[in-house]
Amino acid sequence: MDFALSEEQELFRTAIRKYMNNINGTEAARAVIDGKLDVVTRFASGMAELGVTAIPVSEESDGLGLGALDLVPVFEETGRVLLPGSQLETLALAVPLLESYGTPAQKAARLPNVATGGSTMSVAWYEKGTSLFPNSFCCVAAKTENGYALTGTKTLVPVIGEPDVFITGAQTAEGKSLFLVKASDLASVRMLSVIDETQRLAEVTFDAAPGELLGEPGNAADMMKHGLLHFNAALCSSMVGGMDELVKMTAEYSKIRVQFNQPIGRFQAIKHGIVNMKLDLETARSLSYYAAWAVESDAVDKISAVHSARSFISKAYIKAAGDSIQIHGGIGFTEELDVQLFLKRARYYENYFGSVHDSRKETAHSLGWHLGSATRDAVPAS
Amino acid sequence: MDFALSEEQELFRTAIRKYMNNINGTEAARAVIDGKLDVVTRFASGMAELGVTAIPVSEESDGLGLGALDLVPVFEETGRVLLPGSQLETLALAVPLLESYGTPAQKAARLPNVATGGSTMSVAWYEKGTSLFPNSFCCVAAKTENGYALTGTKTLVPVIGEPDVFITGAQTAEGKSLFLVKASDLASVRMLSVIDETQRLAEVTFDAAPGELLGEPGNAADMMKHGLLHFNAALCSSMVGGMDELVKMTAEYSKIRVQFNQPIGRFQAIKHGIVNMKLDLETARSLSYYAAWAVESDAVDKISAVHSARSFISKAYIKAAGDSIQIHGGIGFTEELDVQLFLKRARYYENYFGSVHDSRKETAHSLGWHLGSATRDAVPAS
Amino acid sequence: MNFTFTENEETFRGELRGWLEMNLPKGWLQGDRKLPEDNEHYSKFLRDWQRTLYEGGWAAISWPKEYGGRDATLMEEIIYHQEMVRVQSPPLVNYIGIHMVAPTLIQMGTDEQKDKYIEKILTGEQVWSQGYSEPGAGSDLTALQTTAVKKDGKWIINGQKVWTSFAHLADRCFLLTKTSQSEKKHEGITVFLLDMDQEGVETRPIVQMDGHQEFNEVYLTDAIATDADIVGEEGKGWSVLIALMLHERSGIAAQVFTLEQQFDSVIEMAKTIRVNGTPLIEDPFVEDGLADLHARINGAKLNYYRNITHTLKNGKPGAESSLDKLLVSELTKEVFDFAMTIQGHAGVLTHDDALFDGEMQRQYLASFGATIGGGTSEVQRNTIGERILGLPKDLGR
Amino acid sequence: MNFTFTENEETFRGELRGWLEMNLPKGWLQGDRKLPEDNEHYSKFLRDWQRTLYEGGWAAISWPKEYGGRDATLMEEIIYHQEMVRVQSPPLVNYIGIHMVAPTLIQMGTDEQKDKYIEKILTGEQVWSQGYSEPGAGSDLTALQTTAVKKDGKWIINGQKVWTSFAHLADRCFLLTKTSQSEKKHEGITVFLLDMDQEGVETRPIVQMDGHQEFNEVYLTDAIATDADIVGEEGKGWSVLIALMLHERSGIAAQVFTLEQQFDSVIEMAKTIRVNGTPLIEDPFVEDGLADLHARINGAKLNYYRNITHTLKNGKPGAESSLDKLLVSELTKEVFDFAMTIQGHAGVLTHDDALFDGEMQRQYLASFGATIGGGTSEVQRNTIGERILGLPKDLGR
Repeated sequence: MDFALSEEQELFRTAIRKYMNNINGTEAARAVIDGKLDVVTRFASGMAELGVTAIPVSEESDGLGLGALDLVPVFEETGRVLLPGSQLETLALAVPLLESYGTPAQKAARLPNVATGGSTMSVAWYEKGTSLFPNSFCCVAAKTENGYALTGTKTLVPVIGEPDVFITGAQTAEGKSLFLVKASDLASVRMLSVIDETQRLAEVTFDAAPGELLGEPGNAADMMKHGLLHFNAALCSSMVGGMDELVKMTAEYSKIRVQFNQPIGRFQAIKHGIVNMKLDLETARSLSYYAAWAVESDAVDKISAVHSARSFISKAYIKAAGDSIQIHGGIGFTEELDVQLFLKRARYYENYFGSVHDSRKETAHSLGWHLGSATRDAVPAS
Repeated sequence: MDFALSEEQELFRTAIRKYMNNINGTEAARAVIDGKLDVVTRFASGMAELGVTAIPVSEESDGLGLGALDLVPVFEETGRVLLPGSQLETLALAVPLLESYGTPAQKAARLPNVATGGSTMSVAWYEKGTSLFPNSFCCVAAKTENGYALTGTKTLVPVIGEPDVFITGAQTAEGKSLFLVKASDLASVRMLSVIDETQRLAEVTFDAAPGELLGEPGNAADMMKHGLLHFNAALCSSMVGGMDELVKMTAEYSKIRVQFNQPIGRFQAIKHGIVNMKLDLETARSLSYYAAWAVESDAVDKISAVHSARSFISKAYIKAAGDSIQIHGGIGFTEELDVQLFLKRARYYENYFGSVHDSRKETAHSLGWHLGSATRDAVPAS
Repeated sequence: MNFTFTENEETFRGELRGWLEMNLPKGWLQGDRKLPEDNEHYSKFLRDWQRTLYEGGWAAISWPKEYGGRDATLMEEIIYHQEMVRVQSPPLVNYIGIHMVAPTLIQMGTDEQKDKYIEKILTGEQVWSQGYSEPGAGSDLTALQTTAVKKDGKWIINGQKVWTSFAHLADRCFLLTKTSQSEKKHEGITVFLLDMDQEGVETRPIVQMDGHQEFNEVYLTDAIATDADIVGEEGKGWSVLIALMLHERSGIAAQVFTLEQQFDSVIEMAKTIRVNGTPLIEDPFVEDGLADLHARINGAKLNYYRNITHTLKNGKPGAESSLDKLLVSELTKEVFDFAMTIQGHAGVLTHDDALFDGEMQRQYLASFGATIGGGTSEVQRNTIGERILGLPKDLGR
Repeated sequence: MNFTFTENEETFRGELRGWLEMNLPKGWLQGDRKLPEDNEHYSKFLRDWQRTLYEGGWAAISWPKEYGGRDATLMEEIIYHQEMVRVQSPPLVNYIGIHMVAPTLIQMGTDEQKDKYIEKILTGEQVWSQGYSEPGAGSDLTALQTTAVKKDGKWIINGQKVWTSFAHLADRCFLLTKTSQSEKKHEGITVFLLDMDQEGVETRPIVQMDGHQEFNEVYLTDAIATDADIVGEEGKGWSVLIALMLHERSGIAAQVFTLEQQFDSVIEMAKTIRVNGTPLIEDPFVEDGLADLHARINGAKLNYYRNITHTLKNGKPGAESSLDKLLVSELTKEVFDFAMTIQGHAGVLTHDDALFDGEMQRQYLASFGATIGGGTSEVQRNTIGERILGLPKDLGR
C-alpha cells in the first residue's frame, strides 16, 4: 500500500510552486479582472516551458504520456493561485477526448501543438434553456461534401486565452455527436458577464461552420462521460489547491487578528471553524488523489471514485470559502482580500458540467445500488 | 396583531405544569419503561380532572368546545415530561375525526365519554410492507347485514392506556374507508419492541371484526389528511415542550459542570451549541403556535402552516436531543439522565404519520408552487 | 391570538400606499429601479427622495410630532417597513440621521444641538454617518484607538474609522473617540457630532466583494470639534451608544420583510426557469429545499411577530428579540446560496446575461456581509448565550 | 501510488482467514453471533475466545516474538483488523491488556512486572481494565482526584473512577492516581497496576442509553497497592499514559473498517426494504444521502490510508492522523441517523420486530458514545486546531 504522490510528482509540484511564486499569489487572476488578458498567454507559455502541457499528451504525439496523477500537483498549484487560463479544459478534457477518440490525423494535427503550448482548446457544450447538464443539443450538424456544417448557438463557452479549437456537440442523423470547430470559423462571439471575473465566457454562434467529426457519430453522451471523468479528477485537484490556500490564510489570519485582547483563533467558534475546514480539506485531498489514481489505473470503481470526489469537493470548497469570509470578518467582505476570489471560483465550479446531485446519482448507479446486488469498493481487497 | 397565547391559555398552562410537578419530571415515563402501566391510567384520570380531555370536544357532546390553541399549553407541558398515554391520538386525532365526520349517534356514543376521561381512543393505520405514509391498506372491510366486517393485520398501533376504540382503515367497494373498531373485537394483539420504551405499540389482527363506518366510504385519504392537520399541530406542541426542557437542562448543566477549571458553558463550542438549540426552539415555538392558530381559524394557509411546523420541528427535536447528549458528555450517554428519553421520543415522532420530506411536499403543493402562479402567505396582509 | 390589523392601521397603510403611488420616482413601481451610478447623481437622487419623503410627512414617522414626526405607533412603524419593502423603495440616504442620531439628540442632546441638527436631518439637508468601527476594533468596539485631545479649548481628533456607511455622502458623523485612557474598557469614550466638511477628514471608499461601495474608511488627521459637539457627557460615550441602539424600536422589520420578498423571487425563479421544458420547482431537491427555507423564513418572521407582541404588551422588547438579527442574517445567506445552486452552471452568469435576474447574483455576494455587519454571528451567539441563557461570560471579555 | 498488498501480506491474510474459519465459535460465520447475556457466561465466552486466539498465535500479533507475539508489520496489523471486522469477530475481552498495558510494560515495566503479567495477559487468564476518568475528570483528565497515600510501606488508594471499561470482568486495573499535589497539573500523577480482587474495590455497572453495560463505576476505599505495582516512576504517571497511547500504532483501523461494514449494511437495507414494491434506494433522497455518505466514508478511509502510508514511510504517524478518530466517530453517528430516518415510522421497531435488523436501532443509540468516549469531538477539535494548525491554546487550559 502506498497512498501518496511519488517523489517525482512531489518534485514537480515544487517546481511549479516555485514558478507560481513569481506570480505573487492571485496577481495573474486579478490582472484578468482588470482586463489585462495578456497575462493569460504569458503564463500559458510559462506552463508549457515547465512541461505541463506535455504531461497528458501521449509520446506518439510528442508528449510525455503521463497520467492523471501527474496532473494532480499541477492543478493543485494552479488552483492555489487561481491561475487564469484554459489548462483544465485543454489538458484534462480536450486532450483525453482526442487521445481516446481522435483519428491519427486529428491527433497529429493538434496534439503536438498542444504539448508544446502552441495551442489551447476549449469546449462549447451548453445551450440556452436546455438541460443543466450539458448533453442536450439543439445545434445541428448537416452533412456536407467534406464533412459537416454546424449551425446553432452555444453559451457558457470558456474563451480565455483564445483557444483555437472548440470541441462542441450537435445533432446528426445518427444522434448527438461531437465535433471540432476552429475558433476562426465562429460566426459571432458575444462576451458574457460572469460572477467569477477571472473567467471569460462567451455565447458563440455557428453559421454553417465547418465541423470535424470526433469519434463515432451518435456517441456524444458516452464520449462526454468519458472525457468528464478525466476533467472532474483534475478539477478536484484544482479545488483542493484552493481549499488548501483558504485553510492556510484563514489559520494565519486568526493568529494575528486580535479582538477582546485575544488572537481570534483562541475562540473556539473560530478555532473549530478552521478545524472543520481542515477536516474537509484532508478528505477532499484523499478523494481527489484516489479519483486521479482510479482514472489513471482505469480502476473498476473509477466512476464512483471521481464522482464521490467531485460531489464532496464542490460543496466543501464553497463552504470553506464562505466560512473563511466569515472568520475574516469585515475585511473578508472586501475586494482587497483574496477570499472572495476563491468563493467566486468555488461557485463557478459548483455546477460546471454537472451538479452535486448529478455526481451522487452517478456514484449510486456506478456502485450498482439500483441493480439489486451490491458491488464493493475495489479498495481494499477484502 | 397579537401573536401570543391568551391569558387564560397561559393560566391553564400553569395549572397543568403544577399538576405535572407532582409527577416529578419523567417519573411516569420511566414507570412505563419499568412495566408499571398503571401510571398511565392514573395520569389520564388526572388530566381528565383538570379538564384537559374536554377541551377539543364540542359543547353538544359535553365538552368545552375549545380549539387547537387551547391544546398548545397542554401538549407543551405533557411533552416536557414525556407523559405516557394516548392523549395526542385521542384528543388531537380521534376527536377531530369524530367531530368532523361522525354521525350524531357515533358522537353521542363516544365523545362525552372521552370528555370525562372515561374512554381513550387510538388509530390503527399502518400495515406491513406498504407505504411509509400510512394510507395504503390491504385490510378489507366486507359489507354485512349490520355494517362491515374487517379482516387484516395492522401494525405500529399505539395501545398504551388501553384505548377502547381504534380508528382504522380498510378497503371497501368504494375504496379506502375509515372504520371504528372496538378493542374488544380484536382477534389478537401482539406487543412490539419499540426504541422509545415509554410507548406501547402492537400488531393487531382483525378477523371479521365488526367495523362502524366513519364518514363517507372511499374517503379515507381526505379524512386522514384533515385529521392529521389537527394531530400534527398538537404533536408540534408536544415536541416543543420536549425541546424547551432540553434547552433548559443543557444550559443548567453547562453552568455547573466544570472542566479545565471552567464551567463548560464558557467554552464557545458548548455555548454556541446551546444557543443554536435555543434558536431552533424559538423558531419551533413560533411555528407551532401559528400552526395551531391556522388550524383553529381554518386559515387559508393552514396546510403549509402545519407542515412547515412539522417538518422543521421533527428535525430540530432530534438535533436538540443529540446535541444535548454530546454536551452532557459521558453522563448524557447513560440511562440515568433524561436526555436519552427525549432523543428516543424525538426519533419516535420523526416519521409518525409522515416524514419530513412528506411535509415539505405538502407545503410546496399547498402553496401552489406547482401551479404556475404563486399564492402568498396569508400573514401578514400586504 | 390574531394577525389582523386595526381599522386605523389599515387606514394608515392605505394612506401610505396612496402617497407612494403618487410620489415614488417615475417608473419605479413599474420596475425601473436603477439608481444613478456616479456619486454625484446618486447622492442627488437619494437626497431628492428624502426631501420628497419629508414633504409628504413620511421621513420620520416615529418622531414626536413637535419635531416633525407623526408619533407613529409601533404597528404603524412595522406597516411602514412592510410597505417600503413591498415597493422596494430607494434607500433612505439619511437612515442614520433619522433612525439613530436624531432620536438620540431628542433624548439627550442640548437645546443647541437640537436646533442645529434635527430639522436638517429630517429634510435630508444634512446627511449623517456613524463612525464606530476601526481596523483594530470590529467585534470589540471598546478597543477603539481614535483619540480626541483637548487643546486650546478645541478637541483635536486623530485616528482611522472603517465601515463608515454613507461617509462619502455624509455631512456629519456620529463619532466614537477615546478621550481618556481608563482601566475599565467602557470608560473614557466620548461621542462627537463631527463636521465631515473639514480638512482633517478624508474618506476613501471600500470596494465590497459584490462590487458595491457602501462603506468607507475615514482618516482623521487633526480633525477639530468643540465642546458643543459632545453628545451627553465627556467620557460617557458608551451609554450614549447604548441609548442610540435602543432607538431602533421596530428592530429588524425591514430585513424580515426583505428576506421574505427575496425568497418569493427565488420561488418565482424556480417556477419560471425551465430545464428541458420542466420548471425547476419540479425537481424534488428544489422543492424540498425551498419548502425547508419557507418553513424557517416563516419561523423567523413569526418569531419577530412574537417579539413585537411582547413589545406591544410590555412597552419594551423581550430578551428573545436579540435572536431576530442572527436568524434573519443567516437565512439570507442560505436563501441566496440555494438560489445559486439550483441555477446550474448558468448561475455563474450575472447582470443582463443572468438566467433569471442578475441582481440575485449580486445579492448572493452581498449576503456574506449580513452575518458580519452589525455584530458578527459569533458575537451575537455569545450575547444570546450570556444574556438570555445566563451562560458564563467568555474568557477574555 | 498503489493499493495492492504484497504477496507476503496476502499470505498472511490467507493464513488468518483459514484459521478463523476453523476456530471461530460454532455458527459464527453463518450469522449466529449472539453473545451470552448473563455476566458469567458472557465472561467465560470471551475468555474462551481469547484463549483460542492465544493458542492459534493470533492474540497479540504486534508483540515481539519473545513475548509470544508475531512481530507483525503495520500492514499485517491492518489486515488483521480488516479480517476481524469482516467476520465480526467476538470482542477481545482483554483489549486493554493486549493493546495497551502489555506493550507499555514491555517498554517500561520492571522485570518482575513483565514476568508477573505479560503471559497472563496474552492467554486471557488475567483481564485488564483502565481506570482513567472520574466523575469530575472527563475531558480534563488532569483534574483527577483519586489519591494514593503511602502509609507503612503500602499505598492506600481512595477515590472513584468512571467509564472503566470491562471493570466487571477485569482482574487488574491500570489505575491513574494523584500521589502529590503539584502546581503543574501534569505532575504528581502515578500509575498503579491494581489488583481488582480486594475488599477496597467495588464496581457498579453503568447502564448506557442503548441498554448495554460495557462500562463501570469503580469505588476505591482504602484499596491497597505496593511500590512494586507502580509503572515507571512515582509522580511521572502522565508520561506513562502518553507512552501507552502511542502503542496504538494501527490507530483506528478497526473503527474505519467497522464503519464501512455498517454502511454496507445500510445500503443492503435500502436495496432490500420495499415500500409499495419499490426499494428504498429508488427514493431520490435516499440515493442522494447515501451517495453523500459513501463519498465521505470513503474519504475518511482514504485519509486513514494516507496516514498509514505516512507511518510506513516515516516510521511514525504524521500529525494528520489525529483527524481520523473525529471523522470516523462523527460519520458513524451520521450513518445511523440517516438509517433511522429512511426506515419511516417502522424504524421505531427494534430487536426481532425491526424492519431490517434490530441491531441497527441499538447501534444508532450506541453511536452517540462515539463522539464522547476516547476524547470528545470538542476536545479533538481543540487538539487539531492547536497541534496541527498552530492556533493559540484555549483559554483556561
